[in-house]
Amino acid sequence: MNKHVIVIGGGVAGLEVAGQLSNMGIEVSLIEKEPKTGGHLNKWYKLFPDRRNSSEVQSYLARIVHNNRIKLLTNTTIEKFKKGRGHFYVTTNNGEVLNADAVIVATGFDLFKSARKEEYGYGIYDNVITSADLEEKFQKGDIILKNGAVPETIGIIHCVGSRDEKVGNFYCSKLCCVTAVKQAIEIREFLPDSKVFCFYMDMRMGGAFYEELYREAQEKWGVSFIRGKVSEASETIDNKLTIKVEDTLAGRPLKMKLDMLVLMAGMEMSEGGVRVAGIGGLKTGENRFFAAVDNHTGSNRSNIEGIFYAGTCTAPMNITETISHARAAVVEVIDYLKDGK
Amino acid sequence: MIIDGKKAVWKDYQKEIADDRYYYVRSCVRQNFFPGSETAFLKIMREELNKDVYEHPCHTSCSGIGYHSDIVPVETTMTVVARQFAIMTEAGYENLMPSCITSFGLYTEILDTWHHFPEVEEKIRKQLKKATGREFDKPKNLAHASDVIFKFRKEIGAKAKYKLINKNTGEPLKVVDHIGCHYAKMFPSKGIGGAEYPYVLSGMIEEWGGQVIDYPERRHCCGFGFRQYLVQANRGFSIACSKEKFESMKPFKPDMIITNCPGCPMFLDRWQYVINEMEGKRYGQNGEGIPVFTYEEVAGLVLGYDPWDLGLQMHQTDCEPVLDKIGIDYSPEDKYNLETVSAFSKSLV
Amino acid sequence: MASNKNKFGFDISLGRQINYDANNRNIAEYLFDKEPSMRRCIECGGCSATCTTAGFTTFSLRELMILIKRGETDEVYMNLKKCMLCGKCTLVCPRGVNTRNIIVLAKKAFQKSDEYAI
Amino acid sequence: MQFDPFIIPFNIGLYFILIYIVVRCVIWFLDLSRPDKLRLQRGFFGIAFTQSLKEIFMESLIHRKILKTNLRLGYMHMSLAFGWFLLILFGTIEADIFGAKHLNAPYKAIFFKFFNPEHGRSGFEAVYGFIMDLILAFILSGLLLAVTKRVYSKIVGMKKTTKLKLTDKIALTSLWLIFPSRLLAESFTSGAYGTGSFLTGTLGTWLATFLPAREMAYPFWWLYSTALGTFFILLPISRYMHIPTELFLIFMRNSGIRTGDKAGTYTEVQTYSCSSCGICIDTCQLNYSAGITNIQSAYLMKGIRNSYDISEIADNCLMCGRCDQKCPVGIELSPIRMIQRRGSEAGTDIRNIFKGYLRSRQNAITETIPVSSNYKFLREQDSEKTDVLYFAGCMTHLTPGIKNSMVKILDASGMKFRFMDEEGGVCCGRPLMLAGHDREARELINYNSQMIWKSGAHTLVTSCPICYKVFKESYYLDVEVLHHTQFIRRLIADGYVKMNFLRKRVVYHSPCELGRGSGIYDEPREVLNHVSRLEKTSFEDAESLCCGGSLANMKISSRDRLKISADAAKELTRRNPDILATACPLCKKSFAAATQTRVADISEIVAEALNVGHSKKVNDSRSIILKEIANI
Repeated sequence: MNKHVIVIGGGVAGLEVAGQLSNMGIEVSLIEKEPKTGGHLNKWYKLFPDRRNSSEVQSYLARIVHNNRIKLLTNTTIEKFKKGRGHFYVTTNNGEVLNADAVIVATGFDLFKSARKEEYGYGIYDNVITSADLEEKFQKGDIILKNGAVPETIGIIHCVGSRDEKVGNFYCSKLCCVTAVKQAIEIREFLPDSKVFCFYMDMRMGGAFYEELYREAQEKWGVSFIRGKVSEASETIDNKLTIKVEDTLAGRPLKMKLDMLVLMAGMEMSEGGVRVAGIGGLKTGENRFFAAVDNHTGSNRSNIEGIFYAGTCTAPMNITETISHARAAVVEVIDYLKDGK
Repeated sequence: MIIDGKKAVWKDYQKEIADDRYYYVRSCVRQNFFPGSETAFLKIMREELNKDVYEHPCHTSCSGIGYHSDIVPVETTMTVVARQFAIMTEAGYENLMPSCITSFGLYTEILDTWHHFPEVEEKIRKQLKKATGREFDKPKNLAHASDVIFKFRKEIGAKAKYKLINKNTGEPLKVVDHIGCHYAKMFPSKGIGGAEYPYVLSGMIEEWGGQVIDYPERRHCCGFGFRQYLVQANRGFSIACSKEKFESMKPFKPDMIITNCPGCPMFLDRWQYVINEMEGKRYGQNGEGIPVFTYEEVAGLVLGYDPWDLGLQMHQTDCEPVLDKIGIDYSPEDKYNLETVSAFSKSLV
Repeated sequence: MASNKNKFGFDISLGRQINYDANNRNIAEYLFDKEPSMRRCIECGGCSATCTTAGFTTFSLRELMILIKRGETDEVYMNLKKCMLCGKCTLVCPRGVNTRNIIVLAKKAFQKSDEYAI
Repeated sequence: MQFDPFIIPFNIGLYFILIYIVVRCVIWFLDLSRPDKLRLQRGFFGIAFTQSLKEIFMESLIHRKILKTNLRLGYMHMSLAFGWFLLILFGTIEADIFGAKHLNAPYKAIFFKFFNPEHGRSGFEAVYGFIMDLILAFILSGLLLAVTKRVYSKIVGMKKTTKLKLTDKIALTSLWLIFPSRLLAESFTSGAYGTGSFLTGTLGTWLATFLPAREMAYPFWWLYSTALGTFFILLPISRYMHIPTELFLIFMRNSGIRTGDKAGTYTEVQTYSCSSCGICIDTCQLNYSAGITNIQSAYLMKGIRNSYDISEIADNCLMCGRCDQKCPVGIELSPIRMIQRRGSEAGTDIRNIFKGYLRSRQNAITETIPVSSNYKFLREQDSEKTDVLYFAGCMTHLTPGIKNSMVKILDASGMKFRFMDEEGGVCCGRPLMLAGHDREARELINYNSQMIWKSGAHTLVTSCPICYKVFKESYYLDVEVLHHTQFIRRLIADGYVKMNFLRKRVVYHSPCELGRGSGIYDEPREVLNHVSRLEKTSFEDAESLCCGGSLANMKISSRDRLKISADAAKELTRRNPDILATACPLCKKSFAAATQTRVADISEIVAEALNVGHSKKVNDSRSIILKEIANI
């Protein structure tokens, strides 16, 4: 098939789509705004639930780019977008105009900017970090406080930026719970003398083997789970953090001191995605993610014929789901290229 | 603490404050609590900053205490507030500057309600017309008096006779700022610096040489809480709130507390006395209490006003330790001399 | 110093807040050590729902276990004794927590600790 | 003068142990309660004496029970015990007949060969020597098994063997050395003098061909004597104390002394009578299903003897009673365990070896000051008058099928009955007792007794064997207590209910508390036989397995419970029955989770088989008939 498809976004979904299409002999241009492909995964240490090293999946994705004749455009964003008679004309920031038969949007997600939850003091208190910061610490292998000391008590706050009307996000990011459990275990592995507390609203262990991981965290790693939304954090005179939460199952407010606070930042529609939606006239939902035409049978199809979605630009997904969704997008594109015109 | 992070937050919460021609609305309770504050404020505004501040003898309580105590229905409160607006309109002013935090919060809340529900505004207009025959324009600018002082903090700083610095050690005084709950907790965007890290008093403290103390219970209510205090049986909650704050700030060894609300200085001041009576506990250094000031009092002190003219003798927790630290010249024997005080008040009329 | 409540007509209220750092969690540590299955509790309340004793009085093993874990043990001891040890809770627990042993051990721990010894 | 220095170790050991045992027996006797003293005196001078002698012969020497359970293990024990006994007996006779004097000091018999090396040449002497050699060979064959058992326990048909402490190891080594050293000593002596029978003679002659037999013999006589002496000295602090203690135990038991619920001489004698044979380990389901191998009764006994902290051991037991049934010494293992549970936590391990010679007793119950009631919240309740009172029990509320079936059966019987705990009742108290909390249990017992008494019922029926046992044994009730299997059997027998026959193949699992615990085996089987095709399993009556659900175990994890349930269910359903029947809600719940076979309580099967249209009509004389049934 002598066709050309543009894939916007070089994260997990974009790479998978590009690889699969390229394997089928379709010419693919992959546009990535960063200098490097791989997306958020590059910063991740291990993956839940089996705590496999993320580099294994990274290298799987890297091989796609190397093995195929994919035209890779890094440091590239989209400036203009035009549709005309079954053809798409995409102008990049470098002034290049690409001509394609179909477009796949795989702009992914941005992590919720935790500073927006001012009461937790991210960016203000020395030892409040996000889940992403913690992954970087894991990669470096040193879980230390700002003053270089080793933390003894670490609190993990679930649902930061998710299920929170106050920041405009009604939805559940669905992966933060299991990430919290995974990170709690990893903290305990790195720091066997530490105590880890997870503050959750609900434990949403919906995926395969998530519940088992949760159980392991409790039983083997002694992680404490306290049900309640942390309302505020403050820095104490000895440079610790004191948090207030209701222990809803005890029915009593609780306060405790922690050395470090990890915020489980939720997933939001990426800024790049918002731009693409604006430029391309693509519909977004109330949750600001791209709205597919049919949530059940057409979650890859956009409101514009010939433009398809892949991955977390439509909703929070884990890597397994992202790759499945990307492969589904490939089927949609092939169908479209065969019959659509 | 990462100060740059705080500054970034402060940047997000800027607010427009009118330059001149203020319609000043006094607080109903402050004149009993700390009568020198509003007097000093007017003196600073008019004489130091040469601003046009108008006040009208017919303005009443905004009924906020009644509203927050679940005694006065919201429509009544709105009509009372509408009358304040009408008086302002009649006097030809547009910039409303309440002295009270609860009033400020209430005005903000009512204006926001009217914004979202114009039909309510219409109804109130009709009611006001029917009851008093008055009509009103909504204020163009609504700023709390402390916002205005914040706006002119540099000007005041430039004229300052004293700085919030310990003259013996040269160290800045450690100052706890306490913001009234109704200032920004309901509408964070209406407060300078927002609700989490309010900057309105911190800005003054920094400008006048002090060091701001950020302690864990900084968000906590002073304990006034209207219903909590008004019913005697509930006062245990009220005092427990203040105690929680004192316990939390104590390790930071604060030299003074500064507030911008009518109730807060009252309760932070008086409860220190009561706690000491009940439990024999004091929270300041050398077995003293922590002196509590209003921002107007602090501005007056900085400008070199006589402490007794500012009404500091009305404080139950002695403020002399701070006066001594700053090196303010005062005469201890005149503390309760009514003649000198009344002379100051008369000088303003 | 004696309370001066009468002087003012009120007293300083004691909060209900759990001060986690100030609490002693020796009993929880003892239980975690002797009956590690306690760690698996997800506070579902199955135990309290089936409880024989709960048919007669206020008694919630779920709540008592939480309070023990938080170190709020003052009210736990007197409540623990209400248990009849019938074992229904162990049978219904979805996480296989050995609830009966926890109660027996907790009673023992309370008796051992100086604070609660009779 | 027949004396040689090498006999000194033996003599020291022998006289030490004889004096020690006598002193200890006297102390034990003095420590008995007055009634038990009388019992023992009566037993010693009555018929029980011959019975005891017979038992000592059968059990302590022949080891009949072990032989019945495990032939090879029994042979091992028998060869050592009975063989040694014969050796001593024949040796003494030999010394008395052939020695220089009659009535000799014991060492003369033991070391007869040394002092009479020329003995055994004449015909009669040779025959006698042959017998002695035969006995020695008998012992040695057992010893060979014992050594192999240590190294590889499966040889004697056992999966696990007991783990030993140091003194036990030394004692064991000296025991093992006794007979080989005797063999070699006698052989060398025989070789040197050309005497000895088929064993010592042959071996001696052969050894003498390449070794200086006369010189070699002497060190082995020393070794023989030292081994004996060491063994005797270590006896009180090793498990071999069971050899003398068991004799005392047999007399006590045959005099009618029982364990009871408090520690005393009898429990102490029992703990010392345990030979650590390991049969309890082998029979324990915690061992072979869940791989828990350190809590069995042998370890409990050892722990008590050595004053270890055994609270973990004491609490980690299903109390199924299988080991009680199997114990060859007849130790009342479960009651002793219960005493341990009731007692306070034990002290420290004994580090000073000499303390082992002193007495070690089970911890006495810590007398807590009876603080105010734990169950004040239980309000007094009025009870409606009735004839039959049905108490489902806590667990039955988790198996509603059972209580619904019972209600159906009771309704069909036309009897006037009341459901005592329809809305959930007060626990019977046995779970508390099983945890050692007797005082608390007594409170619940009193409360329930009041309820039962007020109801005016003459029959109390319960569905739960745990409740049944405690109603029967620990309540002082003037009503007849029946398990529902007994009650149903009576209803059928007296025609109160008519049954259809279910064409179902059923196997019956006898619940521990009902079967071994309360001795009720026949009624459940008769009921099942009446309504279905009851088939036999390999685990009938006292051999019955535990379902794993037992409340008595405070420690076991739910996973291990499931392993036990699964193994037991697998064994019971080996021939693919239609129904695995039981008579206990806990057994039902345990098995239901562990097998695909349908698990049903007898009451459920009966309710299914109930011929509803055909029950006796209710009449006014009913309660009179019932009173007759109840025999009150």
